[in-house]
Amino acid sequence: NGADPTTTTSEPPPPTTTQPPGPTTTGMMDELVYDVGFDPDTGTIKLGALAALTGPIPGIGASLLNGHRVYWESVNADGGVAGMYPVEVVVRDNAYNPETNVVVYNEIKDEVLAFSSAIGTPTTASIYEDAAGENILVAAGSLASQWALTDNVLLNLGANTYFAQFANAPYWAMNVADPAIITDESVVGIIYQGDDYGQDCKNGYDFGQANTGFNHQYEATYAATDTEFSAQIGGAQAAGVSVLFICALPTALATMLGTAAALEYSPTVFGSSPSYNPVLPSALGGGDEAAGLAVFASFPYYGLGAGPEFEDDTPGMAELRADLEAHRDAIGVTDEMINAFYYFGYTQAQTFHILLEAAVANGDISRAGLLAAINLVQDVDLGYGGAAGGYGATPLERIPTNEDNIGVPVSVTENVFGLMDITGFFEAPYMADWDPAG
Amino acid sequence: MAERLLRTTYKRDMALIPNRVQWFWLIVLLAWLFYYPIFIRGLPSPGFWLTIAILVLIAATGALGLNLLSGFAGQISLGHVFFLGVGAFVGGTVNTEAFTTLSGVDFWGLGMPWWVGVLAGGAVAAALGVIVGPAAVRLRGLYLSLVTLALVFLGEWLFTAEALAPVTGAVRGRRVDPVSFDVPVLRDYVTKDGEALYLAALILALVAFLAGKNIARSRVGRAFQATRDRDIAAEVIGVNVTWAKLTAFGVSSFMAGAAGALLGVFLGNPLGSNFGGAAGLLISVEYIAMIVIGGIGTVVGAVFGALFVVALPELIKFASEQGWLPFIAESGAGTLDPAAFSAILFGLFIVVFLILEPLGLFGLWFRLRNYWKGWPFSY
Amino acid sequence: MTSEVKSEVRPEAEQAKPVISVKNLEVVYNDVILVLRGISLEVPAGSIVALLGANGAGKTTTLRTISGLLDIHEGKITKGTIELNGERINKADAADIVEMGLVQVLEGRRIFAELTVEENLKTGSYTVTDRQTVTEAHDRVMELFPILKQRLRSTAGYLSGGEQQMLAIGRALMSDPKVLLLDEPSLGLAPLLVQQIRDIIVDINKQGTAVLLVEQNAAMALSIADRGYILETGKVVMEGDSNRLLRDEDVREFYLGLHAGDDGKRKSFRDVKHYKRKKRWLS
Amino acid sequence: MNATITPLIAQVTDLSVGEEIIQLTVQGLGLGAIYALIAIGFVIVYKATEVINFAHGALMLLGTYIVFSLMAGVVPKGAETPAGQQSANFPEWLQWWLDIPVAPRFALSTLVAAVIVGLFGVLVERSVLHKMVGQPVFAVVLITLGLELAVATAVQVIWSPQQKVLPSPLPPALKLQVGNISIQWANIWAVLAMGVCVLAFFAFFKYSRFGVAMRATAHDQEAAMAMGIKTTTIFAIAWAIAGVLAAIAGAFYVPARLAGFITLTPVRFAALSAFPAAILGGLDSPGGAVVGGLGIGVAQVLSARYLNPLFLGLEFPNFHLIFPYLLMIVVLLIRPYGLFGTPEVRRV
Amino acid sequence: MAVVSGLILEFDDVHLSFAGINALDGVSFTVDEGELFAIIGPNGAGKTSIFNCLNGVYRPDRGHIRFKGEDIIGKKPYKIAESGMARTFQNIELFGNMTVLDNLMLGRHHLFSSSWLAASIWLGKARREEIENRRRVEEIIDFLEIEQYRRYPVALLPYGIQKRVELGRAMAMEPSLLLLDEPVAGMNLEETEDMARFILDIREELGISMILVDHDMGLVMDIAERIMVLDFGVNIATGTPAEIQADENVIRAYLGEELTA
Ligand SMILES: Nc1ncnc2c1ncn2[C@@H]1O[C@H](COP(=O)(O)OP(=O)(O)OP(=O)(O)O)[C@@H](O)[C@H]1O
Ligand SMILES: Nc1ncnc2c1ncn2[C@@H]1O[C@H](COP(=O)(O)OP(=O)(O)OP(=O)(O)O)[C@@H](O)[C@H]1O
Ligand SMILES: [Mg+2]
Ligand SMILES: [Mg+2]
Repeated sequence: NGADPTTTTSEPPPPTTTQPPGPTTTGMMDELVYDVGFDPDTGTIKLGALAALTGPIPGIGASLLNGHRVYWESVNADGGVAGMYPVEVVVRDNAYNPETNVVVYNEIKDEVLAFSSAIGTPTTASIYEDAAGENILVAAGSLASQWALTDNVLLNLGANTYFAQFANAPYWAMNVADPAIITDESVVGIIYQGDDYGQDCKNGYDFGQANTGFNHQYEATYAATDTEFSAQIGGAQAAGVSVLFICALPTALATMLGTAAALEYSPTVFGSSPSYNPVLPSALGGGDEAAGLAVFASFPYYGLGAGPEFEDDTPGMAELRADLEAHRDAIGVTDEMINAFYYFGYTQAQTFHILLEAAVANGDISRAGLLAAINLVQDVDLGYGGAAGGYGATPLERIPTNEDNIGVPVSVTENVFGLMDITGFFEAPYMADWDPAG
Repeated sequence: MAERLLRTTYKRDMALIPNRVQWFWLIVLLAWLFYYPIFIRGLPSPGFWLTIAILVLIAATGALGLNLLSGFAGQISLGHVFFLGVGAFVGGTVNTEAFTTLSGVDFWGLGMPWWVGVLAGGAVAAALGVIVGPAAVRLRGLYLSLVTLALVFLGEWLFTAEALAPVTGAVRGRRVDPVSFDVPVLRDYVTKDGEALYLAALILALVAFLAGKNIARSRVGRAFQATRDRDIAAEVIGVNVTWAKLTAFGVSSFMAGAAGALLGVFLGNPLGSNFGGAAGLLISVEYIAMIVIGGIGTVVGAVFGALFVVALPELIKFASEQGWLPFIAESGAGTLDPAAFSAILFGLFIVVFLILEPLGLFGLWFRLRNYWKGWPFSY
Repeated sequence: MTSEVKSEVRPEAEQAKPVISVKNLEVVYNDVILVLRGISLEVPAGSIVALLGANGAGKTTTLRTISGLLDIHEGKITKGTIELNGERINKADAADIVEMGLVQVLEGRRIFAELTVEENLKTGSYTVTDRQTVTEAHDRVMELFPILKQRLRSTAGYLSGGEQQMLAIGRALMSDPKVLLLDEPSLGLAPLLVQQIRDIIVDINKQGTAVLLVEQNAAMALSIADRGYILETGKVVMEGDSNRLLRDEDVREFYLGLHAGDDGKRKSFRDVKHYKRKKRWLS
Repeated sequence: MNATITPLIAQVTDLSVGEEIIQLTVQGLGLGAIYALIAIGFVIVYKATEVINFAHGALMLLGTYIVFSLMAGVVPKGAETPAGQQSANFPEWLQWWLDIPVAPRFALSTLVAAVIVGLFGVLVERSVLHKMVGQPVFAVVLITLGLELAVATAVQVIWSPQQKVLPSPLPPALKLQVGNISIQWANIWAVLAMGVCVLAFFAFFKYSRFGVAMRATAHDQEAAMAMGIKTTTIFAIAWAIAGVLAAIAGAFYVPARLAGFITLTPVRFAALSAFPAAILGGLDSPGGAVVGGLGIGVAQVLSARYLNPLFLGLEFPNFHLIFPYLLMIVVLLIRPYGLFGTPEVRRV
Repeated sequence: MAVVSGLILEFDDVHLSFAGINALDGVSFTVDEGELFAIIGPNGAGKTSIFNCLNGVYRPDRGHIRFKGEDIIGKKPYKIAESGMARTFQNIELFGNMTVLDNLMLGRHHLFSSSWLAASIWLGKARREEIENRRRVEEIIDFLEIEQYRRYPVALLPYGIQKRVELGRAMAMEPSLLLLDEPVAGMNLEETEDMARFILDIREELGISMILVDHDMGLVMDIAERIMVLDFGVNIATGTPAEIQADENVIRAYLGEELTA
């Protein structure tokens, strides 16, 4: 979009597949087409990462970035993409602020091939149109389903959108769980954060409701800065809600559940990711994790979009653990950085890596070539035990996965990601009907 | 040279640029400002230098407005960001064609030229600025400031409300089209959207600066200052203080709204939460920082301040990311990485600077200028 | 109306050791504006000393320097010494100087407008820990300014100009000072009250308090002072026994408005033509 | 991977409307107590300097993390800082501290943090604000803002930005049942802490000579100095008290408002949310801060419960966010200096 | 406008009180066209309060104030200023950061008619007005002999000059009634003489009516035509300077024995 200085006005990008505009490719691979972000002498591919290292979410930002870096470090340890093109990640802090994001994006966009990580929905929204104008691929550090509709913003194949989390869960609760959690007698409600994140959850919830017909009775919003939820929780209680969907951030979730427990109100709770956090039980228990887990169990609590467990013996997790051990010291990963956001950053890089490999195999790592490679990547299995994800040719096919998985809280000593997956990846039959464009 | 010392008519004496030397420097400065986008094409990271410059110009426009309100009329407002937001959404609606998103959300739009959007953003913001009227008339000092703080939250609430989605896009924000100049002469000058936005922001900032200067030196500016310093005495000598306050809010909101319209373009997808809540409050506070650091109650001060507050943190960050500043951990290490280091440094910079120069950059500039004026006989 | 009060001055005061002794004082504001150019003056124990001079001569600056309030005005002592009871106080903190018994009544009232009259008086006794002293001082102030007694609970800022001046003086008296610096105490006071203030100063002085008095009302000041100094643009241009000053022709003309040729009578303002005159001591 | 937990049907208690209002009011008072604690911190600095202290949130943050360190037994080491109690890294010779039972340890930790942050306040005053005596108020306000940025980021660097858990004797589910009304102990203690602070505050002003001196200093520093008031001492005292209050507010904020879960941002910006409380009561009135804080807390909760659904129906969600501000504006239009603030003297 | 012949101001049975204090307790007086009327009285008698009532800063509880035949109670201060009443203040109320020129131009604020929009463009009428008013301001500056201070921020000027600038600002308002609240307080003899000269010249040359409040009995007795004495908000005497000087009540309440001796 126009904010950004080097957007060529409306003309289509120059073709790059036939003749590279830069110095002719020499050295490594004669037929490789490239334009920006590739150094033919060293074979290095430069990628950008827009991280949130100050501002409101520096903790999340650091975890995500470190997962990302560890992955590329391990790729480089094997020689790089296709075993021969090492990757260099240029990191900039956007402070989770759209304005700053535009600045740092512009600072490095002329030197990188693409952005393999760009944290946040509002921040990514501020750059994706400019990026589209320049054929720059952006991997969004965001689970908003809206990105399914864009050509050049990539969702993470290793995670589920908020929409999918809330759209699938009712089906599981009614038809798969035994005994059923949502029945005809159940009164269902939702409390969600009043922003784009909450809205995505709410849309998923509505879609699930329309397809399963559960008895929706209650809806309340809260603001990200709220610290008191007795009104929302009390409202649900007064409405007789027995199954409550919550789309929140960890602090708010903990406070809501604490309030509910104090009010002796214990609906079954479904929480979106990242509502849950592995240290929440400890917090709710005043430092005593067991007590906190008991509180969670008393509802009970189901965490959506749970993802795999850290100790899963899937090939994906085995690799994640191995890479972590091999490279954590070089990158500086501390124990407390290892969490779901670390996993997100790691899988985001992994998703991106698959694309790069496809582009190299296709002989074109120009920006346009990379974009085109999206269509080459279908039915990819990242190896975490879920169904294959992938991208399609049209925006509507670019929903990497419509699946969900659900977990329940366990001790962080059992699983540093905190949720024990109880469903595996699953997809409600009606998800195939979902059309994000209408 | 005699001309430089003696002014023979009041007209000449009251002119904005009273002598040729000043004209000369002004023209040099203007030429440089217009040449800037071409100049930076040759630098590494031209995009960075251009975006920073755009942000500074937009901020300077907003700060000029706030300076008239807070610096001249003494009404310290924390609600400035609200008017930026109004400008962003109104301006965006006016200068973008109506469209429907892929997910089927309809947006209003008029598809007018950018400057119409800027004027419309300013006008609507000015109209809303006057709603602060009753509070401004009754309240004083920090009490008024903290009431204007309500605008920050009111703004977030309104901008993100689903009911206003055709304009604001509610929680997801709205798309705003780039600025364009349909002038063949400028084809080689404006080669990118960013350069077009730079030109627009420069024109707006120059107009705002001129208007700010004129207001400051006219009866309106005098009335503002009288209202600020001694409102009862001002009223007794014939200044309608209520009028002065409302005018100040109107003018300042207008400038904020106009700046906001271009900020909307800059952001591409302005979002309600950018202009409200904690994030919005920080922006408001940044604007206050601009006018205080620049030198409160001086027109150029606002521009200096915008430069300092907007560009300095980015430059510090730029420097530390380029590895020019030593002893820093790598990005994301969760300790003293470039990002955290820049933030601490910028915070301390404000502290130290204001201790040394409580009157802000203008005070510094004033002293330097006097020094050079007297050179070589300074002191 | 000249010098009948003079005779009350105790002769030993002339010989007494100075409580305040300022030597060759030079003061600069903002590092550039030289305001005092080597002033020397003494306030002997138990005496009243008047400091006269045109506007901008540096009288207030002199008082500020003595009471340690120069810093806050970006002023600096560049030369000279100030001694209080023989102790050098060039660098002393204003609050410590007050503890040493020297209190200044600031120019322009400077009451705490938002506090009540009573609270203002309380600030005056901030340094006094002895309750007895406070009560006595309070009673004395109430006696001196009965109108303040009626206004104890009023917000000081709403007092009339003269009432505020009374409060400023009363506030300074609350700490029972040993040395009192008064900067234009009669400003804005009704004639009757100026007489009362004059009597109060004499009264306080009799109780042993040394007074350094800055006044535009030269007649009043010299009528009670033992000594006088005349300051012009940062320099002492004349000093001496107040009787001597009262006889000086220039002082009579420029400070008292009495002209040599007019039988010592004041000329009507209607008859004074608007012209610039030259002072003899400057030429 | 199979479901091991049998879902329950929620226990829906039947509170009458009246009881529900009482219940929500109780919760609102808990929220308001924290607002009040923070607002008093603003009031004290304002009273002495007429400056709004934007660094208050950073002081709170510092206090919170010190309490965390003491409670979790964690010596901060930047990115190496362990996240919670499980990984305490206190040295051997300090182990006895961790053996103290949680409740007294929490009280002691709060005390220690209060002292440290109080001293930090003095340090800040001495090293920075001291030099601003007599300078324009807004320059000083901005300095506090610069300090906020520096201190808060330094805390992030020292303790690392990752989330932490504050072990406390006040987990959110712990409550006192009075009839049908549940009262969370965290709220009870927040109210008590606030009450104690306010009483101490009043006593301090009543029985020491600093009360009047503080207001005098704020109004006219030179005149105050001429009265023998050591204005620097006054400022230092004000900042010390502000630091102490910030630490206490921080210690209670986390268990009472964040369910014991610490991340930087909510604590850092908590102070901002107390602005309406401070101003509603009158910027220079500690009593006003209490009334304002409690009033706003209750208003916010009740509006969230009863007005939000209305506005949500109109597609204007989260009405409770602006309700305190609307309340504040209405009060100020009627009483321009808040409920108990001192009107500025204006006359010619 | 029904102008009562010869009277510019009627102050009729005005009462004003503040929380238990009767600042004005039924004060009445009139001022003739072109007259120099003085009000004296002890501190706190209510002199400044009379000015504040005239200006519309205070609103009397009871009574009438007619200025040029028009009742002005309840009118906004700036409206009253527009109708031709100007004032100096007991505590200088100049705008310290602004230059002498700007302070004087401010006095002429109500004589402008261009809008803020015109001002921001500085074209046409706005500019013409600025220049024309500047001309008049320069005349006043010449008259008061403050040319050399023209561009100084007033806060930097000596006290005596500030008092003069304030007089200049009041003159700039083109008033028909000038209120002077202690114009020579805190001035030395020389400055007092100058100020007296200016006051007399203004009256002679421009014929402006004036009300003078001061505690400098020399000045008041020398230049006032009629004097009213106020004590505790009550008018205790009105008359010529000679009559007032001889009045027993006045001596007791205000003058003291010495001055008359
Ligand atoms: N803070 C300051 N900074 C710069 N110059 C100052 C400052 N204070 C006073 N001056 C200058 O110093 C000179 C002496 O001022 P001072 O106030 O001591 O005079 P004064 O004799 O008390 O006069 P007045 O009779 O008007 O009170 C004046 O020219 C004044 O302009
Ligand atoms: N706004 C106000 N609020 C309360 N009391 C006031 C107010 N204005 C004046 N007063 C009181 O009214 C009385 C008259 O005050 P005023 O200022 O008119 O006196 P004055 O005659 O001008 O005295 P001075 O010669 O000392 O200036 C005083 O007692 C004063 O305290
Ligand atoms: Mg003086
Ligand atoms: Mg008066």
